[in-house]
Amino acid sequence: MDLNYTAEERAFQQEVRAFMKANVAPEAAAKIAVGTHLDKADMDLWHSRLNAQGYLAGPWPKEFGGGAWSAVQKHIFEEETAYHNAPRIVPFGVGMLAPVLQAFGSKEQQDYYLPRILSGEDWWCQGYSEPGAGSDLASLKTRAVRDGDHYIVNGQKTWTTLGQYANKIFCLVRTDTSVKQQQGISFLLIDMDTPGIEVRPIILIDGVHEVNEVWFTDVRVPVENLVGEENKGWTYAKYLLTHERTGIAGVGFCNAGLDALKRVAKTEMHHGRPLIENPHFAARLARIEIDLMAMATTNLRVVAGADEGAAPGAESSMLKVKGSIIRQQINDLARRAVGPWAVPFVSEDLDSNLYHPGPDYAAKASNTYMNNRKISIYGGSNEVQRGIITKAILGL
Amino acid sequence: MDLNYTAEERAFQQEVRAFMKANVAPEAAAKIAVGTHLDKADMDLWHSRLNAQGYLAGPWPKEFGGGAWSAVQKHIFEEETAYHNAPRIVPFGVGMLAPVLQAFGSKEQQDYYLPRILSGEDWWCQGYSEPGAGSDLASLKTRAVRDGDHYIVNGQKTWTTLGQYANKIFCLVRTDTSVKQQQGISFLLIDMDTPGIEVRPIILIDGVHEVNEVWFTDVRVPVENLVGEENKGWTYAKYLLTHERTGIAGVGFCNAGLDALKRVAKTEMHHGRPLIENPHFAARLARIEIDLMAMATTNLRVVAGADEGAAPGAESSMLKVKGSIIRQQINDLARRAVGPWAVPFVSEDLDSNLYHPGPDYAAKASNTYMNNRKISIYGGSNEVQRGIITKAILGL
Amino acid sequence: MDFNHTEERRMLADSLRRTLERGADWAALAELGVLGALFTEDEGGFGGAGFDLAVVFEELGRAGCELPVLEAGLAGGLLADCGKSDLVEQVIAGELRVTAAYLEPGLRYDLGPITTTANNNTLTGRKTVVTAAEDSDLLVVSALLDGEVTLFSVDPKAKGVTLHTTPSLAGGSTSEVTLDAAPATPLGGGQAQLEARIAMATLALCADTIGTMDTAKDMTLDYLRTRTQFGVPIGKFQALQHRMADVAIEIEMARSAVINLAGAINAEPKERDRQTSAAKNLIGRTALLVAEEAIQMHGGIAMTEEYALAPIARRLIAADHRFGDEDWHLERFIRLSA
Amino acid sequence: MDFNHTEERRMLADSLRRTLERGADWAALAELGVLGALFTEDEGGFGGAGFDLAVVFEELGRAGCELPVLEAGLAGGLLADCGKSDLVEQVIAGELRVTAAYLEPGLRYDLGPITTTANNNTLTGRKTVVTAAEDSDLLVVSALLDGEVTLFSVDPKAKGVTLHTTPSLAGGSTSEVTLDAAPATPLGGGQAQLEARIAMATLALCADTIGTMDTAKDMTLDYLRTRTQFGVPIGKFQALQHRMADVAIEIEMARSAVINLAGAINAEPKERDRQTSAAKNLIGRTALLVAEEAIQMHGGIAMTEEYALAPIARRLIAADHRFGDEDWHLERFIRLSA
Repeated sequence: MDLNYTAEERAFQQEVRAFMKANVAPEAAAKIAVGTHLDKADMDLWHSRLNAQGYLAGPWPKEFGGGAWSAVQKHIFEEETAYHNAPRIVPFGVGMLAPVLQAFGSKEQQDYYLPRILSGEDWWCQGYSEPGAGSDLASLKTRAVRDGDHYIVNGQKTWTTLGQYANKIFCLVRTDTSVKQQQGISFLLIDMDTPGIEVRPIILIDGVHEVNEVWFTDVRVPVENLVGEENKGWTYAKYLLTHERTGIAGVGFCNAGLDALKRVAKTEMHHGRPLIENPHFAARLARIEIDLMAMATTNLRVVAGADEGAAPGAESSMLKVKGSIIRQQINDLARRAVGPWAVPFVSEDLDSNLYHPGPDYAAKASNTYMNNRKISIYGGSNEVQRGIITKAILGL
Repeated sequence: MDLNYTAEERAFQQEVRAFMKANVAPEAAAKIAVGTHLDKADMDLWHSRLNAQGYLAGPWPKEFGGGAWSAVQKHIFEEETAYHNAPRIVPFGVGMLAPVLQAFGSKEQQDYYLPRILSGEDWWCQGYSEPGAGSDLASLKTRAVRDGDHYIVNGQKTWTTLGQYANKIFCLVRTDTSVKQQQGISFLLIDMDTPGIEVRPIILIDGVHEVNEVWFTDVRVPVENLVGEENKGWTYAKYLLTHERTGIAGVGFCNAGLDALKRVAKTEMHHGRPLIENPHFAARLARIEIDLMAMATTNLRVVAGADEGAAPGAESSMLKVKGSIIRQQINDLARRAVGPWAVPFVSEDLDSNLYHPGPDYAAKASNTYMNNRKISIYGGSNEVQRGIITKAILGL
Repeated sequence: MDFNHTEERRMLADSLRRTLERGADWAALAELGVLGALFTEDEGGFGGAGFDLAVVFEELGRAGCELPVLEAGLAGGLLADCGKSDLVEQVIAGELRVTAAYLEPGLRYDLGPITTTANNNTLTGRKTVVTAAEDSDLLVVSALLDGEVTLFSVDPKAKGVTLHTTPSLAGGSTSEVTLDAAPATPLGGGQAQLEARIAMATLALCADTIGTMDTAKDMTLDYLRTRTQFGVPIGKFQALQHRMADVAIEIEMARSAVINLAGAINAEPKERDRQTSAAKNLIGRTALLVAEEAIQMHGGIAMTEEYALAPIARRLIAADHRFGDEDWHLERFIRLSA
Repeated sequence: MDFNHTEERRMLADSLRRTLERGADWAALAELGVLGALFTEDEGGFGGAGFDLAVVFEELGRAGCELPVLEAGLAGGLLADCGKSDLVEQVIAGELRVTAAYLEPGLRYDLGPITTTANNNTLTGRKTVVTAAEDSDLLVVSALLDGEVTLFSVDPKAKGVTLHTTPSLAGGSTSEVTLDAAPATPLGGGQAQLEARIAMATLALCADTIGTMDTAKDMTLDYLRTRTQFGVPIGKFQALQHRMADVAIEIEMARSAVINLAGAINAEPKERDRQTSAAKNLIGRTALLVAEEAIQMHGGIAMTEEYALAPIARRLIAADHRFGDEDWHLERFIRLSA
């Protein structure tokens, strides 16, 4: 039992830390610190800097030019990212499509797409969710019908994050309606410029344009854009869901959020004393910190287990549930901390000409609280996760 | 909208209050104040004093010699009972069997049994629950087979409260196994002296003998002891469950418990100051008090509704759930309040030669906490109540 | 004991509900008598009791109405306290829009110590989170006059008054008001009037939140009945059923807390404030539960601006940030219970 | 980073578990080396690290063992601190039963200010909630000597020592110890040693509680799988499934808190105590949840003394009343985090 990183891991941590210090753009860090959304230029810049350093492909296998990072290395990278208020890597190409192509794509697909992901030439978005499906992802209805060398795609995808920036979308589509739901699904790569695709913004509860609907009307997709075998798409999609989810608890975000919250609570005054000295506030803060200390170690246990070959299946579900709760509690307390300043509610997209009248740290407290209610919903709601735990861990 | 009692109700309240002051035995009140169980003599004494005053039959209809109390009057009586640390009326005869006999019993049964209930000549206990049934009461298996002028009863009842003192038991028994569960059940009155009946104590988690198992082996019960019609027993049992449950929230107990808790918290010291001044303790106390203030009014709303003719069906379920939670929270906080004194764990039945080394108010804190975990289980667990709310109020 | 509203109040509630369903403007509310219901007969209205407020604001919350009725009651009430019956009359008629500016930066939810100061019938200072100031004809402003809190009326369009306005989390608008030797008319009144009227406004907000929670609950129940997942309506999932049962229970408890407060709103200040804090604390806890459960049970759709739950959820959260939050009131309840 | 226990610790845990399943007495534990595992090599043992305690006590809790191993570690550790290696040797061999008497009435969970006073090698005062004193050969007692907290050994059978013994909520026995000029031998040592050993004992109790929670959870899962209601195993009811999922999650978090504490138990006092308070607070909250949910999901059967859950549930509740409860540790965590 040893709770410390190995010498190699500490060296890696130092290297990442030095990179972060030298490369995180102060403007982006300032936005992240207060919860302002990044714009495309911020994300592109970070993507290219990470790529130049080789970090973008860090988790990729060596045969694809990656760094074959261990789960601990990935964890360290995520930790440092959050600690330095660095941007998150936009995950759809690098972290989601690439592993699928590496495992199931053809040599041609790998050779063509993987370099373009790293270079940023392609910006991928994800076409999984559909309006009627929700947690029941496999009930998807978007059809792809073979027509010579093409599939003809019709249907609608939703919750397509940052789809407004994407030139490519990977989609789950139904290619066989005669079989059970999970069968008959295929994994298609689609060019967003193809005629018949329409992207419509969805404005979220904090007034921000972050996700989209994507409509497909007779969209012709070349058959060579099929990944793996027809009707096996569900297997490929599940591969991602049961694999490599060590970052799911969001410990880094929680640590950064809690640090920021403490600074706010030392500044805000309550009955003439710093808020952090108020016993009721301090009790809320302390309970969250104690929970977070325990969750961080739980996360490390799963990370270390992954490096020993244990597949973090249902343990990921535990981290997802508890991680989302703690993160949302931090957001909740951050909103409480700013008191009446939580009332002015300025959305950077809808009210871009307005500024929040309170202190900088208060500007996005309500927005972030409202926006992050999504964490316990997306990627399999906490209810779905509890169902997984029930079956896989409790055996009920 | 008027939150005050009417002049008549206030007069009744004054009358009950005067009665309590004059009649509650100080020894019994002292036991109740600290959570010690009453013995049979305490209960018998209270029964006879209530009967002498006419309060025992207070809620009964006038034609049976009762006072035809309104729901508000019943509520006032329960409030004063709790406030004065008076014993609760043992409900099985007066409050449970009597209304069934009054509604469904024969003239002979009414004439014979009702006076004996009031006089205390008969001590009734309840034979509803069975070991395998739990919340699924209707799955009961105790059989009663007709044999000439008798039923032959075989089976087992459990959770029979104070059955060790009873000379009579009213039972739900299965008289027809060929029909659906709720049908085929009959309501039988059985003499505890009948050969073939065995009462076995169940010792509870706080070491107290409060409930029993009752075993029936070829017990012969005269057919005239059937209440109402054969196979209609479920209807009679349900009549009680959907009727007259305004006291279910236990507001009186909660008020008395909270008052006692405040006195303890003013006496116990924490870091050299009265515990009640500790902000964390005070916060727990205040939240419970605020909840209780709201529950008390919710209870009154249901009580007042009952007097206007509204049948408090699923509203009773809300009161049961919230009432049990608040009462258990008070017990929990009372246990916390006594600190290390909660560790010495003396059961009056198992360790009757021992006394608790701490202050009087600490002697039963753990026992009461453990014992009252039952409140959210018995009489339809909180899970069953939520199911009722789901169907009857939410329409899901 | 009687938990039924009077016939008059029930009728007002019914017609207010119907009017709001059609979409009401300020004139319609005034015409309906909603503004008059906020004031006693002595003040020129025909209501003004705790249960008048409870009935009116529950409907406004249920409909998600963003018109500044609460502000009319609060600022208008202060005008009434100062004997400005002519102005109150205009408020009731819907002709004069008023709001109160009493909160200052750095004080969190405390009413003092304020620093805005009166000098030769001008005010200098800064007031924060002033609801609906932008649309108001008159601000009732608290300021120090010879060291005592005193109320003043200020024309928001006057020189020396600067409004910085943004949307409010609750809906409507909220403003920072900067006063730089702004012309002001002394009204009289002071801390005691302000505290009493804030208690009444807190009751109004609590009642509003009850209506808002009812709507959130009803929308969620509708969604649970119609949304299917894995082939069945999600309302058939027992885990959700039991959570909704708890939501329903807590709303009923909160409703009772508002009844308690409405009955105590004219009690002596200590008891009034103790009941106010009890109700506001419980409302704060319950509104959070209802907002978060409504969003979670809806799932993704609840996160979108397009779906009608978004402003309702924000309104529930925003309520905790006005007139003192859950913890602020818990502390005060503890203090007043000692 | 490595979250696996050493081979030696795993072997000890395995054989301890098997031994406890057969039903172990004090001699069997001593023979197995369980008592030696509580002490470092310097002290005459072969363990004594945080993770030695974690491994041993998790098994003791899992089995519901009521033997006073924790007391041997606490009092024996104090003897070791005072250089009484001959006594420690006897403790490890299982020949000398010891417990510590340090808590006094009226102090709640605080270690001071105590009033028991030493005078000419006698002690006078009152110690409370002393676990297993009845079966002990030697008490390690804290008392004031020239105003300083000092440790003494006291023979519980000596004149001037009165034990008032009752069952403990945790199982086993607990005593009030009255000292009336009771003969005592000064050991040296004082407040710092006491605090360090109490921190270690708190770790032991936390680990014990993890094992106890595991048992409560396993029993509940077994019950959910086998108990049928309305024709199906109650474990098929989704409302219970989701609550059990939360129980399982919280136990894993609490397990991590104990790992954190085991890793920090030899840190400097402030960090050690901060981690101790973090773990004990979380264990307190989690044990309450697990005990209450285990009882509720079992239903009536859980309320009976006959069914095996009763002592387990009591043990979980009792843990919060030793070495400081949830709130006491929350306060200390806040203080030490500032």
